[in-house]
Amino acid sequence: MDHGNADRGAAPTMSRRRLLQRAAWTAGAIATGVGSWVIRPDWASAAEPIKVGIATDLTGAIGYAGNANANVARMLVKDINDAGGILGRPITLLIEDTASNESVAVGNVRKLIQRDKVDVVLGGITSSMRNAIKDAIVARGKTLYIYPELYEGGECTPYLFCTGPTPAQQCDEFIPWLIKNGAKRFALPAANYVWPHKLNEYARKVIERSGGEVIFEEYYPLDQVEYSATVNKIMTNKVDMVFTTVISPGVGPFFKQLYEAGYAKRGGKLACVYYDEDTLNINAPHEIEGLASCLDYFRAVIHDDPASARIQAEYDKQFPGKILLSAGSGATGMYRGLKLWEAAVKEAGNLDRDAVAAALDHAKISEGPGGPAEMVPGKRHCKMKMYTAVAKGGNYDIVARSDGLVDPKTC
Amino acid sequence: MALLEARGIKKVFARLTALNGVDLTVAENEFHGLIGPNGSGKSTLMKCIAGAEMPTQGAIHFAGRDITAAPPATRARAGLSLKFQITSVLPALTVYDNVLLALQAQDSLSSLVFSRTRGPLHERVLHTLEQFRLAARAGDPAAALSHGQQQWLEIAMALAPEPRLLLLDEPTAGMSREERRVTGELLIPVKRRCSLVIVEHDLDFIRDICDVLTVLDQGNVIESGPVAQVQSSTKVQEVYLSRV
Amino acid sequence: MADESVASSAHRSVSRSGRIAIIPIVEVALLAIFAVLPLVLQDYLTIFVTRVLILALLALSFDLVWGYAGIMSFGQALFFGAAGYSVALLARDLGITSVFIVLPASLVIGLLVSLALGSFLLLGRHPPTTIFVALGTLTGSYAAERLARGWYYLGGQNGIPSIPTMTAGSYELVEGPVYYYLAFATLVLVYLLCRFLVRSQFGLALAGMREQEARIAFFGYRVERLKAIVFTLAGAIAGLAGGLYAFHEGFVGPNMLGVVLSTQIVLYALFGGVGTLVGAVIGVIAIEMVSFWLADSYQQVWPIILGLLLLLVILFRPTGLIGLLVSERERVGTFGRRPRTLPRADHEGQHGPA
Amino acid sequence: MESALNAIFDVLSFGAIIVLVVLGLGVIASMMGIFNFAHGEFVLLGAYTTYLVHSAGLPVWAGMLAAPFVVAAFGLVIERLVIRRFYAAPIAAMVGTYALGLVIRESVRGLIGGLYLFVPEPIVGSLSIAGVQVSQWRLAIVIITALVMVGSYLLLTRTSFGLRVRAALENPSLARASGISTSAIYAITFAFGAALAGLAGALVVPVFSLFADLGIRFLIQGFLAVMLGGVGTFEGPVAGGAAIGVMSAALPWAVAPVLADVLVFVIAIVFVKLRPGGLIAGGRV
Repeated sequence: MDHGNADRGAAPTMSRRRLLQRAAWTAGAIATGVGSWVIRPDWASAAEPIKVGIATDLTGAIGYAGNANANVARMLVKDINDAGGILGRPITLLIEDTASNESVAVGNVRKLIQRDKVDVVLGGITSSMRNAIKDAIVARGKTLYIYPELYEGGECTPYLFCTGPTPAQQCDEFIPWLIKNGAKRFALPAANYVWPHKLNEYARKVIERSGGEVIFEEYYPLDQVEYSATVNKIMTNKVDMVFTTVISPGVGPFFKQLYEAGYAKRGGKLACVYYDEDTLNINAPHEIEGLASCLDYFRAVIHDDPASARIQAEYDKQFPGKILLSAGSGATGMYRGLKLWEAAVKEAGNLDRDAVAAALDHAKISEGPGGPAEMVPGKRHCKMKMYTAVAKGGNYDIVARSDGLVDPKTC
Repeated sequence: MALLEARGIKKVFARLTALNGVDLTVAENEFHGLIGPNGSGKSTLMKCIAGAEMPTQGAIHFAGRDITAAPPATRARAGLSLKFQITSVLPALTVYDNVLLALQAQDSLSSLVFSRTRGPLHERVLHTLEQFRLAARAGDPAAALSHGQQQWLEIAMALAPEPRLLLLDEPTAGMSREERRVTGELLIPVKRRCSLVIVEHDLDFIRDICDVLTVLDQGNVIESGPVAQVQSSTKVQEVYLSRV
Repeated sequence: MADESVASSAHRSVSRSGRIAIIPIVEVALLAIFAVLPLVLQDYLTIFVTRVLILALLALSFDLVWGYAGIMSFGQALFFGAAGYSVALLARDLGITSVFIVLPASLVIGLLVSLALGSFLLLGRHPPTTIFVALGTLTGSYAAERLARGWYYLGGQNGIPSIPTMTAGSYELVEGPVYYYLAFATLVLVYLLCRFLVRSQFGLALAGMREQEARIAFFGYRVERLKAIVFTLAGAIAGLAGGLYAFHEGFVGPNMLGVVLSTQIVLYALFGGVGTLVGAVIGVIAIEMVSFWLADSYQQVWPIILGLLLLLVILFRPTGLIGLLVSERERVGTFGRRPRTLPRADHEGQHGPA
Repeated sequence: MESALNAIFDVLSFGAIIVLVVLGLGVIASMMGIFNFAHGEFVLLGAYTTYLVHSAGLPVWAGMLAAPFVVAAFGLVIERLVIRRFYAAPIAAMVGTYALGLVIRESVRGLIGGLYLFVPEPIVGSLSIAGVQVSQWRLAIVIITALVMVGSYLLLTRTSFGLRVRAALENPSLARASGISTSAIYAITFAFGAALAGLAGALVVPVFSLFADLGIRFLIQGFLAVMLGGVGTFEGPVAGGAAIGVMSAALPWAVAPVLADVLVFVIAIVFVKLRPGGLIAGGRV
């Protein structure tokens, strides 16, 4: 989910390099502790190590998402190194903090490219972050870049591969399911940045095609915490499905005000395509009872996919604590990105950018969180299984699954 | 026509009437003393004339122009200069720079930026410093001067732009007897060049240098005229005996 | 080029020699170090230092308004960001990337925006209090940031990415040593301009305004006009820095306009020591360098250390780092060049002025 | 009709929240001349105290009672160590307290791991008055804010302690001459302002949930409210806070929310420019 540049307008953000940067003490999540950003393979080998760069928000408002990405990268690199590395060469993992601030991020990414000379960069969560660092990596840095987060689609830069869900994957089966389950009059309250604008544009087409009706579509500053006007518009217009992309810190107060206005009591339903395990604890369970979401992975998927169960177990063992393996944070996209890249390097046989990019263009992986994934040739986006889940008593139940791999339909 | 004409000046602060319709006339080259017990409105009147305060009622004309509501900068450029009651020299700047600051005030912006008048004014600064016996302290920061010397510096600064009317608010406050005497001497040559309105408690200091006196009491003028006439007026003695 | 104070020339009886001026030495030292730095540093470090130089330019603009004119402005980032956004739009929509258009354009935009905000805040019947100007500029910067976040044409939350490389004719000024020297030359040029200004008689007027604003109006200074002029000049410098920054980083975002950068610049300048020009530059260099090394390993703790450091400086060392080296007397400085030939005072009689 | 009533209540409740947050800031800024940039962080500390008490298993309202006292104690320590040195330098106070706010904000962000944490409200659910669905907790906030305002006003104007406080703040030298220990009064007044901030943080955390930038979120609005209302009196910031709160909540009804958001600040600063004394002039600016 493109959380938008999480530095709330009102809440000034500060870049790490800058004077006032924000820090998130991830409670015990990162086993390697604060200092060691470079994780070298524990076996010395004659072959020169392959260098993988991760640029993600370890600090700042969405530190919890960035750290999930970093954890997945650590877990996978350890597995790959334990299995003998790629092409007989060990992998060195270099993690840099993008600190929810583009100016800092650009500086740090340059470090990965020019100082560490990494072979690939994975990372960036918000779209504003991707926009800021993609030039430094792909154009000026001449390096491969994999963007793991769900986003608005349309990123068609060569050598830039996206492994997170697109609006098509999150709406094509999800909205018809909502309408089949009684949704008719839709409201689209949204945070005012590019992901909600593009997602709503796509969702509106699917809603109208499937027989639904959009009553109103409205955009708010990212840190607006007062939604009385919106709630009133929902109640007076008899809206029965609030399909929202408002993000924190606004989403908590919005759902609370909606609940207190009696929306749920009169049968109104909620849908939010970035809601996952991370966002469950923003509201009291009764305030978001029945909220539907559609992502490439939920914890509940471990009951019907053994591979997902194994991956989730391994993650929980290595990283107990508040930083979860969730789809909304891009952690599952990071898993797919790294594995697809590994397959591509094995097929290409070397680390040359063009060879790896050509192999990555049609790479496939048989297992991952939420099931297998395949790159769509020529589109630099990837097909994956999608799951529709509904919040019940503070947890998610899977209520529908895509029968095959859903096409990203972008670029 | 008089240099300064203040007519019907009224000044009310919330419930306190500081000035209750005061008239004041100052002729060219006239040394005009303003006396009266504490709280009689002397300083308020000075501030209204200088532009530090706006009168609630009444009009002030200076050299024929109505300056009742003019901002201080316009009044200064019209030739009116003020020395505050509390010394406000610039402590961190040198004595020399303090005087230069006053002298260059009305130069054009471009001449300031390119320091064109720095050279020509140097002469006048030295002359002013000598006139006020501060030449020896030119390079010292103003803060290093004695209290009396700071008062002289401030008078020098007020006189530097060669005003037509100088307003002096208790120039000898806090001065020693000797310093008062010297201040009196310093002011004598000023008479040739500009007129003076001076607020002062030291009556014999006033008597020495002023030609005309105006006595204020609780915001009203009770006597105004040549020094001799005012001195002999019974009303003035009555006020001074009962109030002071 | 040390200017000994006027007195020692005006009057021998009070000799002031023997006190070497420290600030010029610091200035020359910094000039020398930063002139050769790119030859020594790796590329990505050169790029990092280029950013520091651009921020130093922004800190200079704050030092002018607060250190010299007594205007507490929390809005310098507003002019920095406004110019950055404007040149980014010029590049995106009109394809203009020539340095000969971009830099003057960013200067002019910084000037216009600060003129508008300056005249609104500073001019008018009631002379504004320092607090009002501080809050006015803070609100201006805050409102601009929220407008940028909300305005879709400006890229909203994402800002404007992928700004093409700046060009000079057909030559591309790519980041690295080339862009470093462009930023370095601009900083030195602007620094010298400011130095000339604050040491002129205009500088004396500013010093007077800073110390006794109400008093100097009675000498005839139009204080509001002086403030507006300095505020606008500083706004132009901030704009210039914004233009340089936009093309160096390759993108602009709401962060460039916001309250955080504005306040950060204030803290940089106070840390280095306001009212001395070189103090602001030192403040930026010191904090950015320490932040670069420290943040790598203590990156969660770093902002807290920084907050404490700044609080201590503000509490116990209001004249900043430069205050440690330089006497108060030199900090205030001298004004206007000393007249070359001096009339020998009293005993040799007065002959023509210099 | 029903939606009009609803609108009025919502605008009133958000206005009350802003007044509650601004009250402490107003007391300190308008009566002591200190513009405390760390005020937002005092609100945050109040919210964090309530969260800690709640997550320790105690009932939430206990946390809400404890918050003002904890933050008042903290305010007292800060006043003695830092604020005391800023009384003569309002600008240094601004920048110094900003640095202080940074330290507090980053520490709390570190402790809560940068997450958005939920705190339940003591009175759950909503009731309908004249057909309007009204959140009980927001109604409680409106009532508590009114009580706190009246209480503070009476404390300051009707009690001898209040008299001494106003004397000390209005004319410190005179007060000292008549035997009032102004430094103690200053410390108590600052702590009282901090307590109000702590209470505000505790009451609003169930509405907005706990996150590190909760405090700074209201900083600019708080200062505008103080300037709008007029510095120097107690009623000034209350009026200013109410105006900002009502505008922030009402404007989205009329104008696109994004525009409304910027409009609030522009209207406020233009008003302060035209009427520097603020709504309730008379205090010293």
